[in-house]
Amino acid sequence: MKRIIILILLAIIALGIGLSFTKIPFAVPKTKVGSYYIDKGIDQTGAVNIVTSVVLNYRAFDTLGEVTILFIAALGLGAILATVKKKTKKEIIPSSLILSTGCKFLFPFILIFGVYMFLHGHLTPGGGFQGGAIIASGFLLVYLGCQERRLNERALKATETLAGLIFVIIGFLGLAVSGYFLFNFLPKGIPNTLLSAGIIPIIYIAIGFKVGSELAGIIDALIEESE
Amino acid sequence: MVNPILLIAVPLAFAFSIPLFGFISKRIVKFIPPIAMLFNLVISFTLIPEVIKKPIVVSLGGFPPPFCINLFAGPTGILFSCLIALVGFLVSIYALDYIKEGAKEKYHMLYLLLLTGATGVVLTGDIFNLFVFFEILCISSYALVAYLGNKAGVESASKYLIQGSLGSAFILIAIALLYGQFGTLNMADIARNIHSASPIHLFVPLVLFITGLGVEAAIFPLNAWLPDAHSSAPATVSAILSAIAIKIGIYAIARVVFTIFGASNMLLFLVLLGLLTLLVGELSAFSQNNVKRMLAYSSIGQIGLILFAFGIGTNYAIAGGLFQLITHALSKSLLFLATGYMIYQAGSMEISSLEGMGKKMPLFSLGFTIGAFSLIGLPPFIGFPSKFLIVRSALERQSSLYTVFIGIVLLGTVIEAAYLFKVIQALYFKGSMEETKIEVPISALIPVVILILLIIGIGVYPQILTGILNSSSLEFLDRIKYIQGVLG
Amino acid sequence: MMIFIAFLVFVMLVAAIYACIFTDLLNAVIACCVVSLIAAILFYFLQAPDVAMAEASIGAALVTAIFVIAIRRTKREE
Amino acid sequence: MSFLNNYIYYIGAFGLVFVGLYILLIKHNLIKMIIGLTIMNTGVNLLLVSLGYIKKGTAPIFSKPGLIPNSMVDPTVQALVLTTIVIGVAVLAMALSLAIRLYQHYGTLDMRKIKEQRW
Repeated sequence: MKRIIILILLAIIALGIGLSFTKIPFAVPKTKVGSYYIDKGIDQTGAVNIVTSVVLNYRAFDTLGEVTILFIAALGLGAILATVKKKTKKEIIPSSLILSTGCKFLFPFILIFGVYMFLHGHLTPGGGFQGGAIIASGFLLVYLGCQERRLNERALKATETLAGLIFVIIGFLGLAVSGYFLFNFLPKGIPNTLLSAGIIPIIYIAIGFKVGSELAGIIDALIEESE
Repeated sequence: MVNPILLIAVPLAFAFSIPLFGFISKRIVKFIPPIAMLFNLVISFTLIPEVIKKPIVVSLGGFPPPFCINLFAGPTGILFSCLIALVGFLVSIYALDYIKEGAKEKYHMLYLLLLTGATGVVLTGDIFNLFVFFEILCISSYALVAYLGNKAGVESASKYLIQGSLGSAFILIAIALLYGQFGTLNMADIARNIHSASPIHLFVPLVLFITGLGVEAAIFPLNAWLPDAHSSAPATVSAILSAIAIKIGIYAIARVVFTIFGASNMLLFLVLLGLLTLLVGELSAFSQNNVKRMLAYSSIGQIGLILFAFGIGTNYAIAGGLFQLITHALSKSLLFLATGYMIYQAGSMEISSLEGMGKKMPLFSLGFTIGAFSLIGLPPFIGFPSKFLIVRSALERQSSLYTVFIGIVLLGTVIEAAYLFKVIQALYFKGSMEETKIEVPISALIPVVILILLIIGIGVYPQILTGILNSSSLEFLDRIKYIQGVLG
Repeated sequence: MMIFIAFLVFVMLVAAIYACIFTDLLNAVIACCVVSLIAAILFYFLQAPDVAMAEASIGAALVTAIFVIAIRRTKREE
Repeated sequence: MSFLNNYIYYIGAFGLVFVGLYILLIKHNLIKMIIGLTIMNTGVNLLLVSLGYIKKGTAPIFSKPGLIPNSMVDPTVQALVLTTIVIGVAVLAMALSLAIRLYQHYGTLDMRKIKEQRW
């Protein structure tokens, strides 16, 4: 009975949303903001990847908020799980030599790939978030493969704090230089080279470290008690 | 001119740097939120005269407004940010000695980030940015409700989280629909073009917005999370959630309905929703024996009253709604703060266990009494002019329908008086009359005294708020001016 | 091409429905991971490589890992 | 065929949203509800990205010369979706930590059995 009521409810919502979607045809250009970004993006920001220039220049304030949300999630997760009392410490069964060596061997390569990802965020697809996630998955691999390895919590905390502060401080520098928060005050350089696009690579590096350390911290907090 | 971005960026920088301060000394961490909020309070107060003359529009990143995120610091935004900073400052002073257990450092960070998110919502001029800051507010409130990791907190936080994230998904679909139709995310730009679309295509996004934002504002069918969450959290968290978090939901609904959609034909719907919320909240509060749950349900009732005032839709009524919002923020935070140490002392939240507190904790009992009187709307407290303004503006509509509505509002007030007097009676006239005063830290007394003085002061001299309230309600009603202010 | 995309969408919806049907939570999480992966492929076809990468690395990999850890610490059956 | 051409992505996106919503409304297990939330979020993301698509469009990256700006898809929605994906994973991590604590307290994740607090 409940199932039928819910299905009817869903059908009504579907009808409503579908009705309003008749106004929005697929695959037709319908935006003025987007075309402005594409036309002016390279001149105004110096980044070839327009998505990056939108994320970190036109709508950088959103990104600041987003980074804050991830920060809050890591904090809240730590607070919620922190009060769990450590029970008897179970014996860790060491994984086989091949597995742990393989993980240790792969880890630096994953790290380098992640760093490449956020260094080249303004040139190729990818960026701080993707790179940070890749770094975090490298840490996950080490956790699964070599179970005795643990992250240094203090270092993790310092990394995410400093990275967050760098983002805000760059914003304040923009405010001081030109009167606009998060203004791209550095020279734009030649498009399509590594050292271009002003503040974008710097912020993406900060975001990469922050996202990587936060996601790794989340996994660390979740995995801690499970052994 | 002070840049309004400082109201968001400086607390954010403080919040990010709290772990660094923690490395230096664990004891200074708790002083960061009061400092940040004091900074916000000072900046907001200096901005008030400027924004009444002309709203300040700040674009971020140095591009012209529709193409970048802009802040719109109008009278409403600054009024709200003043309120947030004031209540946040007082509650954080109370928290200095009150927060003893759990992850203290994380509590202070989450607390500061919640207030930052709230300030961001009221100042931003971009619909997606509003969503992002709304998420900051919501996620930090989920974390704060559960941060002790106790049974009740975790349970209510998980219910709150499921309902809240469902609401955010609805908001996101609504934003997608608006972006698909208008190709822009700037609120002023959407507002300018909104009448080029047919009503049928606008109805669905509006309903999705009201549903999604209504979860956080605890409008009637969506308020299941509120009594659990507000009653199981520590007193400071309950105070801030009741005083600030649900008000931000109301603000966002008003902003969407009035400024973006200009939906004057939806207002009767808001009125009915408000009255329903009022009745449900007050009636449920009446049947409570747990004092914090009673105050939480009373918050639902007050939200209904504010929504009713906004729904009337005249200049006076919106000013009355905003005034009632200030009343509720001050009175409810006073009530929660006053009960905080009483519950701590009594060891239980039942009303019967608070008997005789009038002698043991005279100042907190006085605070509870004044907060209750003000919430009911007795002169000379702040609740009287605000409720009077709402009732007068409803009478000015001169329709028999609204006379019935006023009857319902007054009925709600009577119920409210009944259950609040029940607690006051327990405080003063029941229980043993032994004269053993219980020592409370001075940091808890200061905010209670300041709130009492504010409630009486504004109640005696309400004209102090007239200017800002009038221009705030005009900001909601005068869409053209808003659009011109942003886009030129 | 269109047929292929329609097939992908079909598989994605079936996986989503299976995520609802499975009573073993681990299976449901794997179905959820399949949804995310196919969504990442669809993002690629929609010319959004940035989003595809984020969805694949965050939505498919990390989310699944977090889910599996959480299920390991709670109960596997629904 | 043209129907498929025009609406296939919308169908996929809405299908995900409604399956997720259905799971959220009908299931009582907290982790199952969180799975529903994740599927719903994926659906909304797909919806947002498909809003910005242009027929025969290219990705908005000027990686090689000779790309025409007019045929590029909308970068704004892609930026928004990057944000919402990260928000989604944040909410998810928080929800799962709550689920773990809830299981430690009650020994079950069935939301019907977890109702200590009532009226």
